[in-house]
Amino acid sequence: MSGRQFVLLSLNGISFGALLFLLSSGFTLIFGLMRIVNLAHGSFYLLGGYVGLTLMQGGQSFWVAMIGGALAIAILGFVVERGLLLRVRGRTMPEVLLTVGLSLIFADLALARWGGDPILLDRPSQFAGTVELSGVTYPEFRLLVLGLGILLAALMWILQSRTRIGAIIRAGVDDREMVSALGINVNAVFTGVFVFGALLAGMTGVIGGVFLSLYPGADGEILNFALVVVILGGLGDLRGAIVGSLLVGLIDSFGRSLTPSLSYFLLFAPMALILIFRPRGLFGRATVD
Amino acid sequence: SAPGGGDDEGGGEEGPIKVGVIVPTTGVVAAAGTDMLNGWNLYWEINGNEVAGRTIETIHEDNAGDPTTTLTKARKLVEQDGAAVIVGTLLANTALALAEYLDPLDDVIGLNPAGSADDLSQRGVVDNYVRAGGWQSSSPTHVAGDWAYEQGYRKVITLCQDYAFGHENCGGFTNTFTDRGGEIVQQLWAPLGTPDYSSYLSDIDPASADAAFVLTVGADSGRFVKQWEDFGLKDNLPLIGGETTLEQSLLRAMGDEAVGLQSFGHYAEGREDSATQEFVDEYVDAYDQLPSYYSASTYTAAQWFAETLEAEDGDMSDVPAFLETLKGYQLDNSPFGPMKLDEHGGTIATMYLREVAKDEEGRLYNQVVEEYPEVSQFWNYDPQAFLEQPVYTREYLGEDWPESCDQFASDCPLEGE
Amino acid sequence: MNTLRLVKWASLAAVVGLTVALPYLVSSFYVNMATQMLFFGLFALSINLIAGYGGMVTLGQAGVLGIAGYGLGIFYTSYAVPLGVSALLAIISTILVAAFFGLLLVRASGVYFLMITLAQGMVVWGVAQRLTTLTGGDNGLRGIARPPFAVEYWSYYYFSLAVVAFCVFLIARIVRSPFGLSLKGVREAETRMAPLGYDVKRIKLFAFTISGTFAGVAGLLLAMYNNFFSPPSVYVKASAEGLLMSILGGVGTITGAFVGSGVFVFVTNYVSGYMERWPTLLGLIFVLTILFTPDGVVGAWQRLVWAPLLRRYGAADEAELIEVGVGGGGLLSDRDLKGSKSAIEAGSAAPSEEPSEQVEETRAGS
Amino acid sequence: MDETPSEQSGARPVLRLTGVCRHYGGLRAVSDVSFEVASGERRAVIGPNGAGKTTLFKMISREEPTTKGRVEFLGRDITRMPAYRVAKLGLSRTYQITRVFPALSVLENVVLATQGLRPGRYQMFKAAMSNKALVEDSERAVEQVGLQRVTKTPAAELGHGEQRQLELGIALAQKPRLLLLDEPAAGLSAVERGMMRDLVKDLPDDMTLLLIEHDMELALGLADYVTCLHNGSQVAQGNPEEIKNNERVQDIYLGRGD
Amino acid sequence: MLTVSDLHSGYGLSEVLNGVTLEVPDGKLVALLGRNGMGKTSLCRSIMGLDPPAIRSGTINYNGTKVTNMPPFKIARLGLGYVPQGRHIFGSLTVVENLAMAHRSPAGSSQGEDWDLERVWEMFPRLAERKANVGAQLSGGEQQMLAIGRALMTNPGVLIMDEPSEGLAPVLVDQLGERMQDLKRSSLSMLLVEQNYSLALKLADILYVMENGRVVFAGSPEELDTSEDVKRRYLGVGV
Ligand SMILES: Nc1ncnc2c1ncn2[C@@H]1O[C@H](COP(=O)(O)OP(=O)(O)OP(=O)(O)O)[C@@H](O)[C@H]1O
Ligand SMILES: Nc1ncnc2c1ncn2[C@@H]1O[C@H](COP(=O)(O)OP(=O)(O)OP(=O)(O)O)[C@@H](O)[C@H]1O
Ligand SMILES: [Mg+2]
Ligand SMILES: [Mg+2]
Repeated sequence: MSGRQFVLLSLNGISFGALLFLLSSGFTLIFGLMRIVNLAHGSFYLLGGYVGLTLMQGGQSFWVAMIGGALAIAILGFVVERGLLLRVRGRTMPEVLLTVGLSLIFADLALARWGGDPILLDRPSQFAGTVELSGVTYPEFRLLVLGLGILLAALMWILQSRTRIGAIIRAGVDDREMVSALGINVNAVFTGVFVFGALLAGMTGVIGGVFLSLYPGADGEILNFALVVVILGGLGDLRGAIVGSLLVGLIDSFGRSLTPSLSYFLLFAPMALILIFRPRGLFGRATVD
Repeated sequence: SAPGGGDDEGGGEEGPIKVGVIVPTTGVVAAAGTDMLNGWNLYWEINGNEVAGRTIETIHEDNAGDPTTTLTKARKLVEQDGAAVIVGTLLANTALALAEYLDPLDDVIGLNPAGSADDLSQRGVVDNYVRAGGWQSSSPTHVAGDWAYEQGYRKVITLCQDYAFGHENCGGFTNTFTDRGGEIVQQLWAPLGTPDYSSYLSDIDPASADAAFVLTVGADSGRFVKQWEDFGLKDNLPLIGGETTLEQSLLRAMGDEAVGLQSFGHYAEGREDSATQEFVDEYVDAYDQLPSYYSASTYTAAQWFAETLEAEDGDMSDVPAFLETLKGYQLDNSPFGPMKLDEHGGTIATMYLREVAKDEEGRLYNQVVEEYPEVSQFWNYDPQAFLEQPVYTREYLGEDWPESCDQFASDCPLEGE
Repeated sequence: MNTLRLVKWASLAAVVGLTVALPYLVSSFYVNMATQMLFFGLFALSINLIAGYGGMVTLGQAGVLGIAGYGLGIFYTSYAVPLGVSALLAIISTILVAAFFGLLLVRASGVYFLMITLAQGMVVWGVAQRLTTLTGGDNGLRGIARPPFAVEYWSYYYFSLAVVAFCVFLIARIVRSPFGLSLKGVREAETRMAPLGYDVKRIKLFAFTISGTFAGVAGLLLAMYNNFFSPPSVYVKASAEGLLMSILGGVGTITGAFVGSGVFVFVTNYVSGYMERWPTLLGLIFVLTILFTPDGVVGAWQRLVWAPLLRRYGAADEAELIEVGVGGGGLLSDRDLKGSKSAIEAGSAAPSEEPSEQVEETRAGS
Repeated sequence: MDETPSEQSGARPVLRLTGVCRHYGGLRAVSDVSFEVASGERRAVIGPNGAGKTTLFKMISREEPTTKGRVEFLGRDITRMPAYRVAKLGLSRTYQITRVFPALSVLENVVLATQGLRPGRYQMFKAAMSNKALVEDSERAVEQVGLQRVTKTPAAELGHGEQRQLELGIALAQKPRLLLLDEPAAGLSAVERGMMRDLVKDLPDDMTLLLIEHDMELALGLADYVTCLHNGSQVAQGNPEEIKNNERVQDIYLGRGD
Repeated sequence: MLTVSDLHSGYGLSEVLNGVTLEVPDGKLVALLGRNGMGKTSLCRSIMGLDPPAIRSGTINYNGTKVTNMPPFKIARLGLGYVPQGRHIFGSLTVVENLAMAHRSPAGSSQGEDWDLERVWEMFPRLAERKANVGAQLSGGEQQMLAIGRALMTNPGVLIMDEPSEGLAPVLVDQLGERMQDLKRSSLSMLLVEQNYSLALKLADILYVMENGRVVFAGSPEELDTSEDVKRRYLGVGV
């Protein structure tokens, strides 16, 4: 492998990893802390992207589209959480299955509204060019995604270590009833977390629309990645999400290049292995479940 | 005695003819499926749905791009609705499933406008499943391989989608290109739904080859084309695209990164012939977008069927006879250009070298650079010898075949070397 | 009370009668739908067996089904082994693969179980896509035959009916057997089982293998029905649909699986012809079921129709049993998968002693 | 005073612990505990909270690995044996924190326990509840702990005290050689406590009993012999009288109040 | 002051509280006794607004606010602290997290000093040694201490304790008794459910005895200790 290729593959892996982190940080929050395997997270991503598309078609900039996509999905998340998930709160399987049902509906409605053509969103004009990095041509936008990933990681780190929220949510998973008997509005906290996760998914959808394009089926594909990230890293762990994202990004990038014929297994084989030898992922803690 | 309720007959001599159209309008390939449905409907809207005194009743069923659903829907159309004709489907695997279902039926006619699997007109012909407006995956790329050599390219990198359609496309290119003496210096395979092409692109060293042959489909195409430019390859390495990498339904979502790229296909919406342009204009009027080859294929299938029916005076009661007429029919003015079938049921049609351009309204379209009329599915090989080879797969791309000139029907390129 | 019994038996007889006479009553289209309902029901039931009774929810069962489907196709079409022998070999392969998958699963539970099965399903799908020479890749395998005595749609219906009925008979016995009870024990309190003398890993392994075997039978029926087998049949979506069917009808019940598959087949075969947005409808049905009748159509029927009837006719005891939901499984009912809700009610922090042990065990094992 | 009864009699002990340790990181939850329990003996294990009593039980029942030392049951080394095999040798236990099968009925809970030790437990073709002998045995155990009125009630719907009774019923149904009871009377009212005492008193003579209990009246009333743990180590043992008067035990455990 | 009047609640079809009336005056310790399954826990849960059991009728008042059918977190914020039967500590949180997340400043102008970690450590030194362990790793008694500490961290005005001495070593039960005396002195009201008769008798200002979802006795410790009949029939003590 040439040096140039190595640099390229690494950059690709890392920037793709950053995109995955943007998505899976919200996923890991919901999945890890609330124990909701939100299989509609991919739909949130795709719908966020489509909302961004509509905004951009209406002449708005990428940035407005990104914020709009995020907010729209936050609202959707609120409705889903309050209207549906709240009714089955605390029952793991109904929660998972409900989100499966929702993902079917969302996918079909998105198809009805936005059609099936794959659509690549325009890059923000400020980051439309390419840069030369040690002899390699590289798109600026990917570096932007990397930056956003780092920013979000820092933000979440502060959020997690400076507030009681994390502990409250984990306590809520252990024994929701008891949390409320301590005077904490556990439903509000859960809704907040869910909405925040949805917001991140919606935002990532718009970014992903530039990075990967939007099309029916993108929801499932990206969800697979998020699942693998969270499982590799360990549930509900921020470090896990960071390391998992990078790892998946790099495995994907180098794996496709080095062993293209195994690319179908690239994602799932390491995941199965990790689960067998470290059933709780790389950073998974011994939690009660 | 065999139990069962009655079918109501939808073919025969008189009364309405029921036609079942199976195309995906949900699922991952819904967009192209919708184009197909539009093309079909457009024909009847323009020409009226009465042919030789018989009304054509269309019943659409969605197969979501899934082979098993295709079977389910075919059963429903034939057994429940009494369809005498089945039109569809889009993806090769669904077309193969449909072929499997149609094979034992002797009173149902299948029209195959888009299922391009080579074997449907080569080693696995199903008599009553007729390519009408359809094509073979490897037909355009046979031309492409030959052309690439003509251009003076000697070393080519191929990057194709890793499934049957991709294998057949790549096989076509590889076979003819290597016959001429070209060399495939690198073969890359990307699975369907590759989110990020950068890994493959970083593998490509522009200095190591004269050109790259690329075949992608669906959403992968958009990502590929964008990244091709992003990683600085557009200006450094000539790209030879396959039909689906730069076809109209995908161009709708692409930008300047696609302009100027060349590809081979059996359809070009920019073809200046009136048959094509009339179709394009009508389609734009009706659906406010340029028609893709998917739209053209069902439009042509409708035309093909209608004209056959006309020729048979509206009589479908003798299915074998009807099939014979159908297969023998020659279209001189389809949106694809002239089109007919060979004795195996393979489409003989014009192939185009196309280049993406932008029209006054800012829409991207494929304009014709070069036409290759009457291209046979066997290229210029001897059909018998060709059929003795396996279908193109990842393992067999025809690189070392043929070995001698007796396996050519005409113009043996081996002699020159 | 007696009238009620009578009604019950009469309706049962009617259902059996209808099932047997079906091909004489309706057209081939509906008979074919019924055939699909049979093997999809068996598939849902196989998921029900581990998910509903064992509390282990799988999202990879279609992968197991696929081993049988592909096995049959490969042996029969590529190696020209006689159909019966091919079917047998296919089932044996399924059992082996299911057992192997099961070995990887014995230490997992809950969400982790779900994830590993998901991964397993994806691997099978990947292999099916990739090993083109064997599986035909994306194009799938064509030319799979039905048994010579069951080629017609109606004879194939009877054939499927016989096979599925036999499997249902077996499953009905299994869930009531000591093994079935142990399986419920694992669902309710996995770590309590070993100290009672049960080898939990063995139970899980058996359960997964047995359920896989039934999924395999469903796979054979599916492949022969279509004369065709291809990757979408083993994709995660197919697994999720199986789960959906078993939940739609009612987890932990046998009739439920068939009611669920019936609704599913009806929507995908019939409704989809009249309604463009049928996937939305399917999703809606699914969501509404989970929200409003967590015990599925069958459960709702029992609670809302049957129990009041019983009560009205003086069988209050039986009615209460239904209302309280004894033995109703309850994957989706008020209790959480691990029974933590009931643990709360019971005034116990039951699971709290477990994790450290599991971690320790894992370390010791690896 | 350091001699346990079994050592005196010379009979083969049912349970023998030799230098048993359990460490969690730096914490020595149990350290170097050795004793023998003779057949039919009723021994109480007492000690302050966090002394390591429950941990000791878990090592004996093999739910927790032993860091160091050796556990012998009926003359066999079970230190590395899987829990389910130990159970089959004749060891049952109850839990300090109730662990029953919530969605199963009381009877099913007990049947699960009864069939767990029988050869047909993985058998698949006969209905579990149609095995007369099994069900009758189970019903007897249910009666023994006084739950006959609620045999069909799901365990989740029992009150706390009833769940404690069920917990005991599950263990008794297995007719073990060695029964480990972890705070069986916790949460029981005086009446139920009395019933519990009678029940334990009436257990067959050859059933060996190891009991953790903080109710001293109950524990000392039932036990022939007492081991006291503190910070994981044995600090005293002797018959109930000796223990009651042991200053160290009073200091760390009993308190001066009573 | 906490008052419960004519409360009916039940699970599903069965009713387990058949008209309970009870009062916890300010600064008093009220003990609630009764055999297993008589509805003591159900009463506590009803007061805290926890469902099940569902309240069918009757009212619960705290300091003049009607709390019946309020969500539990609002009830708790009014100043009701709860030590549930069976501990219910958060298994995946460390001891410190268990306590810290529960901390709330006293509602209104409070009596006594604010509860914080230091005060809990002082009360249960054993917990201080296990600070960094997660709840699931604690012994039964340690969990019980944590449950009590956690309820105190909410700085309640009235503390509802459902069998807090369960699983505690005798010496700790004594200490707990002393601490409750202290708390009473700091004018915290308490509702104590107990099986330990002598402890209840020693601490309580007022005693209630429940039988089958009804209050069958209410009175002072002296009155109860002299009603042999009540003791024998409903408590089984002194038999
Ligand atoms: N998994 C674990 N990790 C770390 N420490 C643990 C673990 N399990 C138990 N401990 C600690 O080991 C000590 C002994 O616990 P154990 O449960 O044996 O006490 P015990 O004697 O039964 O006390 P109690 O009377 O309160 O039930 C406790 O301090 C406990 O915190
Ligand atoms: N979740 C439940 N579902 C149905 N019935 C229940 C439930 N919880 C308790 N019960 C019933 O309610 C009655 C009262 O139970 P409760 O727990 O309130 O009693 P208690 O007085 O607290 O008993 P203990 O001293 O054992 O804790 C019992 O008969 C019990 O069977
Ligand atoms: Mg203990
Ligand atoms: Mg209670």
